[in-house]
Amino acid sequence: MKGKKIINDPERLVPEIIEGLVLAAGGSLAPVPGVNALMRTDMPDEKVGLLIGGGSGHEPMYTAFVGDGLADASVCGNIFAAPTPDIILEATKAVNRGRGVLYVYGNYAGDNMNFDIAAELAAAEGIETRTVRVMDDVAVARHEDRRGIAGAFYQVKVAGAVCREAATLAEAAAAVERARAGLRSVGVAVRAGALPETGEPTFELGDDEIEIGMGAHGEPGVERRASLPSAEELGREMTRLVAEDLPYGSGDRVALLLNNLGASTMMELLIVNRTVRAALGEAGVEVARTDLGPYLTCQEMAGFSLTLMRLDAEIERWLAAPCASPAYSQAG
Amino acid sequence: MKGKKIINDPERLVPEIIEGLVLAAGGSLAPVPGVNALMRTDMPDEKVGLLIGGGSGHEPMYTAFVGDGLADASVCGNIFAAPTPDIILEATKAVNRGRGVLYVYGNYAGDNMNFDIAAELAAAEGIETRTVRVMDDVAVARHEDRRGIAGAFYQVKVAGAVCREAATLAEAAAAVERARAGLRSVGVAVRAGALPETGEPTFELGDDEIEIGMGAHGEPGVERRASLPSAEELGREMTRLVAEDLPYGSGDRVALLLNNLGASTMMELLIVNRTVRAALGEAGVEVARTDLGPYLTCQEMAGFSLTLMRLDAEIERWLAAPCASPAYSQAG
Amino acid sequence: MAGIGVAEMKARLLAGCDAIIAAEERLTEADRAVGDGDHGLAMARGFRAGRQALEEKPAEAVGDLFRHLGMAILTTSGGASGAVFGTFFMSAAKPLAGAEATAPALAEALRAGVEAVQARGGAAPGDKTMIDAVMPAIAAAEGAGGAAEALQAAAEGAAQGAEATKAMLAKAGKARPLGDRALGHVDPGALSLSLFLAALAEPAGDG
Amino acid sequence: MAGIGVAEMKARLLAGCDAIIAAEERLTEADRAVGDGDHGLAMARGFRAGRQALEEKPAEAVGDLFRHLGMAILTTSGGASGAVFGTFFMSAAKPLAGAEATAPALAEALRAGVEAVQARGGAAPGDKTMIDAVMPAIAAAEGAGGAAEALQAAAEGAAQGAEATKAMLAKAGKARPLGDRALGHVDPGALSLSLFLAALAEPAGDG
Ligand SMILES: Nc1ncnc2c1ncn2[C@@H]1O[C@H](COP(=O)(O)OP(=O)(O)O)[C@@H](O)[C@H]1O
Ligand SMILES: Nc1ncnc2c1ncn2[C@@H]1O[C@H](COP(=O)(O)OP(=O)(O)O)[C@@H](O)[C@H]1O
Ligand SMILES: [Mg+2]
Ligand SMILES: [Mg+2]
Ligand SMILES: [Mg+2]
Ligand SMILES: [Mg+2]
Repeated sequence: MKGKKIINDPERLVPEIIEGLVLAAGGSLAPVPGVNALMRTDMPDEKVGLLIGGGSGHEPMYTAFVGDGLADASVCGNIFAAPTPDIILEATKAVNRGRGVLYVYGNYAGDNMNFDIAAELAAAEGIETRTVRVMDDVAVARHEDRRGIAGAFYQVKVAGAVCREAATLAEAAAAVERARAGLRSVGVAVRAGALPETGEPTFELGDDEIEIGMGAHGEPGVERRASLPSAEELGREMTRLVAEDLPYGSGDRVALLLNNLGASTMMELLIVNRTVRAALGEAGVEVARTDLGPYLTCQEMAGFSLTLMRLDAEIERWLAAPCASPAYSQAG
Repeated sequence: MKGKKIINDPERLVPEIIEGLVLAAGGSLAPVPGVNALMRTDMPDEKVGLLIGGGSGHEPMYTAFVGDGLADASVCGNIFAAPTPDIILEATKAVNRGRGVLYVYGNYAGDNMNFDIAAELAAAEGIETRTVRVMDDVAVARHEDRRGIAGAFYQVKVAGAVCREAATLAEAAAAVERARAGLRSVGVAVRAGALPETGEPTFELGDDEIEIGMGAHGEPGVERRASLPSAEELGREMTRLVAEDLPYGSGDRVALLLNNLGASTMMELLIVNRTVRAALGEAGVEVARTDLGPYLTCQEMAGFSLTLMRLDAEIERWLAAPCASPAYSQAG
Repeated sequence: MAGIGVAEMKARLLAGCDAIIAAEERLTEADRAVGDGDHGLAMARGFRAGRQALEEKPAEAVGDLFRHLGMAILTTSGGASGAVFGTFFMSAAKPLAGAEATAPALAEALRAGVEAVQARGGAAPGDKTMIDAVMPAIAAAEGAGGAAEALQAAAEGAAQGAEATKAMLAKAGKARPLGDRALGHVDPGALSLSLFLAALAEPAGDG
Repeated sequence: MAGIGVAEMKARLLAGCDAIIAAEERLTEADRAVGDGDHGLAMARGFRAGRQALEEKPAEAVGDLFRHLGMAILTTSGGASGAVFGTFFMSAAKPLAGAEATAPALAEALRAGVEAVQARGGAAPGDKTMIDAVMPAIAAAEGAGGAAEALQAAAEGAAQGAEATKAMLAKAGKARPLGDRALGHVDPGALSLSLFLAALAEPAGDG
């Protein structure tokens, strides 16, 4: 089905997204001059910088998670395309306060290469950077190839809290890596979204088919099914895929994120949540907090993803730390 | 296009929504025993009660806006169908703390009649109730016929703050009425959502058509267009429809809500926000806060609605007051 | 000029429920044209519960049957139709206090029902609601001699009344803002009422 | 065994850009089969900017042209292809420091480009990327006498290399997790590279 989107010039999607977001943020965000990036206006003087970003079209991720207790800036590539090194470099310079800048972004070839080039350019200008990629998608077997999907929310949340209190960049990076070690997700696609520039669906899926494990750009997953199973069957299968991967087991305390990939309803996510909780409960996994809604979307793709993050007292404190951004705010 | 939803038994959608939400709320919400309703678990002893609700299928509205600083309970009708009087009565009894209960819900024939019957039954049991219906939809000409759409968020937010501090039910109702007087919205439909029980779209809309003013259940609006205009044209038109109605004008300070009706993208809403802000700016209307996201959906309908609420110092304080619920939380 | 007793009325009401349940899709279609497309769902839900209540609950007077039916609809249908049809049947129960329903009592019941609906929802005749099917049903029933004949006449009146809603602009319910786009479409609630009365008018088998 | 001068190389590179721009839809289609369906968009965006840079920026050496093209792609394409093709052309510039490009220098340039891409992205030959189109292009160019002949040979090698990616399992980029579902589909970046080299091999008109 062709896309039908309320937009203006398809060539100017990203600057218009940034403009609209800066306006909506009511003074707390500002564009980084000259490039498709934005940053907080209340950046403290002494702080490890946190820069996030990736291709656009997944809003609110990454661009709307900028603010106190979250990222200091985000860089916006074109739709589904990693940002270019010049943008990343400018944003890096904008948030560097002498303590270096931590990069958190999804593990995709394009993002990796562009951020790496920017990191080298930053190093040439004397700015230290460290990178902790989001790589939570268990649908990819080889660990170093794992894509970054909605688990990005927890990783960015932790990184935001960590960079607020860390004395050094190395300390911050190590803390985020530690939290990331317990982060796993899997998605399921029910219907394709469309590229806003062309109106074409990003992938082909039969009217009745679904694909478990499909990535946030429609990258293939682990299992295509000829028909839509019940919420219970699907919820159990997705919980199993995630839980067996780490594995999460009896006595584990976790944060649970049910992410709407775009056009699914909160109704469906709530119905799935019953089953996820039942399955986790049977496995002895305790859910300490639940987040449910659109965190990382794929245009109007229908489907959802399930994320678990293993908690310890420190990670739980980072997740619970106060933050404020257009996409997510939390009291102290 | 047929719906394709991740559900179980279509007859059990509502109890499963409630179950999933109670689990996601992590102890802050509990079902009202025996009926499709839920309430906060931390309800104070002395307080004017606030009960909200309506047909299900619009999640997060109303059911997920329950918690401290918002509603004390919500009642859940079947999909797009007003809740029955017995449910409303049980929930009324559950949140009555001797100071009576304020009802806030959308102005639809079904909701009005069912809540009115419940109010009479409550009165027979000695419980005082007052009603302030949401009636923000300017697409309906006659004022008393106006439907309640996403402006419900601001009205519930104000009512939550008001009922937290009001000494009497009458005082609370009067305050919410005063805020409601400055509340206006209009929606636009780009694609229909489907009824989860049947999979059938709730209305017919051509592949290229849109309908300005369409209601949250697909009730007809003010203008059907043969093709999708640009975000700028549409944003200007919708701003005009809302702004001219009250009217909002130079020197007014407002809250602005851009509500995703379901399957639209945050990208689109942000792009529209540019135009809305430009148009309001030209009219001399100052935007004090912006809320943007899925607040009142209509299953996977594509489109959005625009809401303005005129502020004064008191209303702004109510909107800014702290609150916590699965759908919306805000620090103090 | 025989009246209709409890057993026969129960059989007729069950047939009425079955007619609504069987018409679910047609009613939903009608609501898709002028409302939010859930009328069939709500009615089938309500009348299924009504069917069960009729079968399970004791009834001494004919009115008890109407009360059971109305209460079941009121607490299960939801939406406008739940309140409207629930109120309608519960209020129609009052003039039917005896063990037999006579023709005048049946006309009186229809009137009591529609008056309660008007008081509850504020709609007037001509607003394109089920009221517009009830009004001609009352008028037709009032002239009838026997109870069965009254039901027959009411069914005919309701059918004409429902048909006539096609020419009306909606002023109540979810079709209200449709304006002249509702023209040519039957009101779903009026259609329901007429289908129900048509089944009610059929002489009951050996139920 | 004539080399290719700055003016002629500029004309050939412009033709290469035009070929990519013209193939936008085909490239996007290819990426829809194995990736996220944006390759044509990204390439057209990058090579349009590259076209403009070639036309506007001064070039003394042939390598300057490659550097302008690469820098424009790197800062406008985005995605994997922006980094890959940007790095490729910028690194290919180094062996082309003179005012004329000879056959050995051109082969050397392709090699420098692909080595930088490998260092950057960690992909190896056989991973189903544009590298698999460059490798046979280098081998073919190395045997050539003149520069034009080298480009001709490179184009043929790249075309065969791109074709050969159909039989490969993806190991890098967004097609990586496809596993054997990528079989039978050409790698979009390899296709781009081969289309670009094919246009580069055409003798320039009087540009
Ligand atoms: N105020 C009213 N008085 C009488 N009948 C009404 C009124 N409002 C609605 N109705 C009836 O209810 C029907 C719609 O029922 P339904 O679709 O089940 O409820 P909803 O409108 O809540 O979706 C209308 O066709 C109309 O006959
Ligand atoms: N690590 C890599 N090394 C070389 N080429 C690569 C690498 N990763 C991706 N590519 C090339 O990039 C192409 C995809 O480009 P494109 O679709 O524009 O980017 P993205 O994958 O970010 O959407 C692939 O077909 C492949 O040829
Ligand atoms: Mg891409
Ligand atoms: Mg309804
Ligand atoms: Mg209806
Ligand atoms: Mg791609």
